Amino acid sequence: MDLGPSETQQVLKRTAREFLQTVVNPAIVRQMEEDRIGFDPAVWKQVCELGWTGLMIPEEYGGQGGDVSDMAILFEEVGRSLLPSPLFASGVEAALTILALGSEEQKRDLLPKLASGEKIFVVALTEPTGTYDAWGVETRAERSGNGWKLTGTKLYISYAHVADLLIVAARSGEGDDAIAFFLVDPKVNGVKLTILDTIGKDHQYIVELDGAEAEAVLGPERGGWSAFQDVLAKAAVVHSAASIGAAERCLELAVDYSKQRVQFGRPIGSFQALQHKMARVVTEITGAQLCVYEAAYRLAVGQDARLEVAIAKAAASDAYTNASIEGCHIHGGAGFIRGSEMELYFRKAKGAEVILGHPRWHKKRVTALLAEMAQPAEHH
Amino acid sequence: MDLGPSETQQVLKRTAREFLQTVVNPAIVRQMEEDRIGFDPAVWKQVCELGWTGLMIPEEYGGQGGDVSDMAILFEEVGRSLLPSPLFASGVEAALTILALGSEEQKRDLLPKLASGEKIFVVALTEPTGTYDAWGVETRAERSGNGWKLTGTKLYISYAHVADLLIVAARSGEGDDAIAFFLVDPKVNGVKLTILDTIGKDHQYIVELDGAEAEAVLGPERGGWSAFQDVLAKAAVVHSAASIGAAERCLELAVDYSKQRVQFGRPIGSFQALQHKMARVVTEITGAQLCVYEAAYRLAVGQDARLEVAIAKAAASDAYTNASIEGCHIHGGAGFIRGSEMELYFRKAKGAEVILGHPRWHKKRVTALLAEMAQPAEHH
Amino acid sequence: MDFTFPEAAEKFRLEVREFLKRELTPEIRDEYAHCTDYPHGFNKAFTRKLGQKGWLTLTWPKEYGGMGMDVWHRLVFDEEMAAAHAPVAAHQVAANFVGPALIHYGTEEQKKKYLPPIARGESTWSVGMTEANAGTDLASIETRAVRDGDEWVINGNKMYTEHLQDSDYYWVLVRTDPSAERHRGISIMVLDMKTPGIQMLPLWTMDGYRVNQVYFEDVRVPADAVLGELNRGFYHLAMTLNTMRSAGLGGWTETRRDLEDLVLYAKETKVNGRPLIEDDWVQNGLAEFMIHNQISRLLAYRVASMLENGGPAPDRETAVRQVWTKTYGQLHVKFACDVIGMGSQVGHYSPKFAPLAARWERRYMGSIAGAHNGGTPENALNTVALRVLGLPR
Amino acid sequence: MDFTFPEAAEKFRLEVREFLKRELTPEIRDEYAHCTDYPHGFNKAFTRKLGQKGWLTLTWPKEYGGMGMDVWHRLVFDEEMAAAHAPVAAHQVAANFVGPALIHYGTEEQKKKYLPPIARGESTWSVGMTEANAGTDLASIETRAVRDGDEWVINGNKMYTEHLQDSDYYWVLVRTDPSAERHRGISIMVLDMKTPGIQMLPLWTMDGYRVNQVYFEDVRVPADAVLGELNRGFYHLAMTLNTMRSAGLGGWTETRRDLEDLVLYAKETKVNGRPLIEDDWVQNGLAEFMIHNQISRLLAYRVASMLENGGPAPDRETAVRQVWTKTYGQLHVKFACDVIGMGSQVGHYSPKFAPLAARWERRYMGSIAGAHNGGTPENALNTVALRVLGLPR
Repeated sequence: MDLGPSETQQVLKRTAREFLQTVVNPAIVRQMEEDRIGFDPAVWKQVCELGWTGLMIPEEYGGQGGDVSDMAILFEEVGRSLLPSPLFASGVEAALTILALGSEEQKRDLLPKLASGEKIFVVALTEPTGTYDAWGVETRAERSGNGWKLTGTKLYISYAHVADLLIVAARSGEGDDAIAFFLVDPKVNGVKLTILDTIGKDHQYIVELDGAEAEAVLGPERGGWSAFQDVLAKAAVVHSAASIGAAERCLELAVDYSKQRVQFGRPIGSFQALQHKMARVVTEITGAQLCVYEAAYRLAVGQDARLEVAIAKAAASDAYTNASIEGCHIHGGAGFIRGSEMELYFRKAKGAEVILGHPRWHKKRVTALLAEMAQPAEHH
Repeated sequence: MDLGPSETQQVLKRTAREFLQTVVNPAIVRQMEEDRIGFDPAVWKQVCELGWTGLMIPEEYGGQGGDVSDMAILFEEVGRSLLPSPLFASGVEAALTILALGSEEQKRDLLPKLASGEKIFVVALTEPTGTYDAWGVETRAERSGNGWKLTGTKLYISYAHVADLLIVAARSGEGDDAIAFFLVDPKVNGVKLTILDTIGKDHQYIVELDGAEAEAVLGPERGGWSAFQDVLAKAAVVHSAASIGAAERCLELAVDYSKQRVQFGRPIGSFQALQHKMARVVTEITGAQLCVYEAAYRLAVGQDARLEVAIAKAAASDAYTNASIEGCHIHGGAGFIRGSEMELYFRKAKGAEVILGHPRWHKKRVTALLAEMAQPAEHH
Repeated sequence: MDFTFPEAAEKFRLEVREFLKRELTPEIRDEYAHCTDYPHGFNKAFTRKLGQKGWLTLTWPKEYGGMGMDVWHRLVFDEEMAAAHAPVAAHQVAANFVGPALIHYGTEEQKKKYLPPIARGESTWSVGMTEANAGTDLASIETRAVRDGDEWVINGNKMYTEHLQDSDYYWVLVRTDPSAERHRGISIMVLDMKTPGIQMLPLWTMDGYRVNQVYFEDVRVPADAVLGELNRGFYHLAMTLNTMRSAGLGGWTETRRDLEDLVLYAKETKVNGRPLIEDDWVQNGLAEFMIHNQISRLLAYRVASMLENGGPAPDRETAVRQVWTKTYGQLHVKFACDVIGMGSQVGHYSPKFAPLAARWERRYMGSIAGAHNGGTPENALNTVALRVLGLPR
Repeated sequence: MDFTFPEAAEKFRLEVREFLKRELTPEIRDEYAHCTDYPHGFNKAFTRKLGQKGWLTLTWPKEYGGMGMDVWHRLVFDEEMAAAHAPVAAHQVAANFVGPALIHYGTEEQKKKYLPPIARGESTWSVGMTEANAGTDLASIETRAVRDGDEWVINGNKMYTEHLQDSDYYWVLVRTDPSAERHRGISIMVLDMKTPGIQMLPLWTMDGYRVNQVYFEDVRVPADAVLGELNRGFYHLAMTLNTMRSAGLGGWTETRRDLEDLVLYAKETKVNGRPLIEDDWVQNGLAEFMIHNQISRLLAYRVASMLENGGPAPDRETAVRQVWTKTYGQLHVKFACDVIGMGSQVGHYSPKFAPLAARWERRYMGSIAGAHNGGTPENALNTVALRVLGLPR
């Protein structure tokens, strides 16, 4: 039991940090917020060449054969750097979805393109209700000849505008079982993309489907939803790892600033009230990070991780939110002016909090699982 | 608009403080916790002579003709002193109940005895479910000849052991309307009193009724429950005022201790973390006190005060709980050793929190009232 | 014990409400909601209308353009303005901070010159206190004014000044005696914004309003630019800060409106068929929001009642009110965002998908600045600890 | 990345569980739940049984009566003991604090004399650090030992010493060089409790356990009563405190049991016909309780893994674990009481009306002491701020 990254993972982490320091900084992040594409294609090419897109894809499909715990370690650094790119959308969400649902043929076809970065795939799941529960999938799929036509609105779809293929969750009837995942070329008739104005300016899109034709169903026509739960779990853990990395950066910024900034003749970091704020932040981050690692570990080795995943996402989101809020407070004026590094993290934290399940939603799951497990102890 | 005690009320408050300082102190409170009767009959006699039992009773029934805001001001001092006595049970709860429900004849009979202190009356409402909602009244009243027989368990009944008469809420059928208030002599067959072990050691009793015969119904046989709501409201506000007084004392103890106690060469009150704790406590108390005053004022002048009462009880209980917890923390070892003044307040605060509706319960009411009132604004 | 407004004030409330209904056009309101440069709307024409009514300076003495009315009228006016989301940036600083301070320590000449235009809503002021290296530690400001014949020559900088780009006058704190101990040797000066040498660099806050970084390069002002006593500025300032801290007494109504809208939202929004408001945590959070708002209201009334009785603003209530504003405000913004969930990240350029017109997205971004405006949350807690509780330094 | 115990440790877990099932009689468990003098049960016979198995000192070197096993065995043992509510007061201080410290700085003679009886579960120790005027500021202790020929003569006092009334030895911090600067000149001594001149005055904590006020009046001890180096006691102490702070690694299991029982209670208790657990705030609070407990568990494992790898207990994790324990513990006790509601005030003498056997009533009363045992919550936060984050003093 070591509870931390293996030696190989430590190398991955170190390499990632070094690379990211050369290609991204707060000014670039801010520039990309206003950019139409939202990321630097040259950097994206390097990211793909480093094998990050294919990190979790088995070697037989052109990937690196790593697991979700490797990806989590990598995303601590990605989250820390705020790298703008479709890596999470394509390399995590889409890759996991294709792996979990695709037929052998689909995997052979799609995964190598995704891994090499030749293509970008994007999953379109959430809708205006913003939930990750099955009832939130209201987009309808109707048979049309041999194929399907989709109608509905998908919301919060990151980097949909650069997707070569959308993987759209839609239902052909009542019940969770009637949800399937459809491959849709975003350029066909009946697909309309509009950028969503978000606090994180992170290129989420509104995807309006008006009888858009699907190329195919990814995997089975029924039962996809239950297999997809594993995708949500793994994606949530990877995103939680990104939150940990970002939260660590917030803490660093706060600590550094508080050591330099002098007020009333003393560095503000010597005031006990601020010291305790930062002490609480490091406490929360340290705890949440271990939760994320445990969830990643259990998912990687195939153990039941429902409880651990819910705990990880809730703890990591809360830790990041608090780290960003306290970080801004400690920066005072320098924390709420556009252009400050701190302000970036504050805004991005909100997106990280709500994606893949709000902490509130995961906490409900924690208790539901506890209630399921709770049995009177034998010696009571 | 002055938002504070009137000049007369200030006199009442000052007199009360002076009197209480002479008759009660922490050692006496502690002694009375272990005492079978639980209060000093000689002090009780003085309390009655001061007119406190009859403060809210109209002069025509032998009282002082004051209102609930007078009683609230008085109870700030009573709460602060932790005076052990049946004043709240008899002078507030029973007095209000008889005033609200009793027939003219019953008032003429009972109120003068209560006001003079000749008799002690106690309301027995709550049961093991601990709720103040109508569904919590499960004690059954059954007709028996011309009278009624009561069966059920009443819990948390303060000073039931010294009551000359119990006023017992019981139901003769389904629905809130079927709840009535019965006058029961605690010495009749079928009434069993057992002391309840409570954290505040404040002489609450278990009252087991096994076909106990009622002397009469207080007021109407039907509809008493709805009239009783005003009793609950006023009693909650008076008890909240007591919490404010006690919370102020917790704060004083903490401030005094922190000025004297030296650690690392400085009084601990100079450490910012403790300063901020105390600053938060005074903030909460100041806010809650105004809420209590406003609720008392509205009840006194007969305005709708449902929202204000719920806010007052929630805010006052929370303020007292926090003041007692932080006070103990600031006292360190001196805060958790039996015999310390701080420890007394910590334990009593728990009883004050749960009586007459837990803050959680009152907060539910606040939102229910808000939801009832909320209307789309005209210029939205 | 009394919790009601005097009858005259309640009557005045109807008059104000009637006026706002008529004059606060949808255009002005829209400007308020979406304007990107000002947090509270800036409309000179509207301000002038209020000035014509005498409502900007209800409690001022009549000789300086005031109405000589009681504090309750002022409070009623503030409540109605805030509840209606009426623009105030064009007059707020002048009428509520600078004016009262000038009445206190200005020369008769200065009062005659500056006060009546403020009362008429015709002059806009900004206040410059903090600097890059000063923060809330105002005794450490570095901007200097050096006497040169009949004039003062100012060099230095100021940070985070609101709407200076539209102001006529700039009230600034400058060091006039660098040899004195840090609290002494500071003076207050007024700068006509037409004076050469004042440079502005705009900055924007996270939630999109403009604050200015200001640089003074050999800015020459006449000798009578000094307000109050020379080198006693820091002590005059205490008075100004006190006025600031007991101002905004009507602001709770804006929050109440936010809360009421949130209650409606929670009633109307369903999660898997069930209204949000049936969730216990939503109920609990809304109640705590309401309780805190109620306390803000009562603390405001309490401060007003003390002021009306001729006393200074009471230390305890004034200080405690700062703590409420600065520490609990953030909690409720976070709570509202939690209630809204995924949609709380959506801004007002996507109106279809932005719940409650993206108000909480903007409030979330404004919550940091909100807590730091006029002092940090820690400053507020320190004040309570040291001044109200008398704890040792 | 690995989160599993070594196989041998898991096997050992079954052995411990089997043993506890057999030996932990209902009488002993009852004593644990209701005993009024000890927070964690005191049973010398039971402790001796554990000593016979060698389980008190699993990780000690064999030469001093230890088993020479890895940290995971120790952790497994602690987890099972805490989960079973087994009594530990008769050996805990000796085996977990005094022993490891002695191994570190004791003379060979002292080790030979004191360690084996501890390992056998035959000697009970108490620790005396704080004093009436010292609190957590241990460098300011006033108890003095003065050399007199071959002996030391001790005068002074100690506060809040647990189970001293049943101890064989008393480990105390005394000042041996009053002329030295406050951190220097302090030594550690061991007092045989049979030595004349030691007076005890019992105090009881709110939740009913006994702590002693101790007075020394010309207590004479031999020269070899000094443990470690003379006048270096404060530096040795740091080591002892570190051991203390990385001890109790299995304690999270007791809290997990509390939580599980609370979940059951919330499932089974109905409010107006509806199970408590359907309330959203109950769900949320239980989840946060679980999350914090999970983190306690993981931090314990992390500290253990660093210790196993031969390093000292890691600063960050150890310090952070203190913050968790001291600041969040109280929150969950309050939450549990809120869930229980009116019944949370009922004590165990009214068993019929005391939910969950009045556990939370007692925990509520113990929550203050719990947070202050071995340092205040503020101390824990200071340590993180200064030592982990390197913030300036």
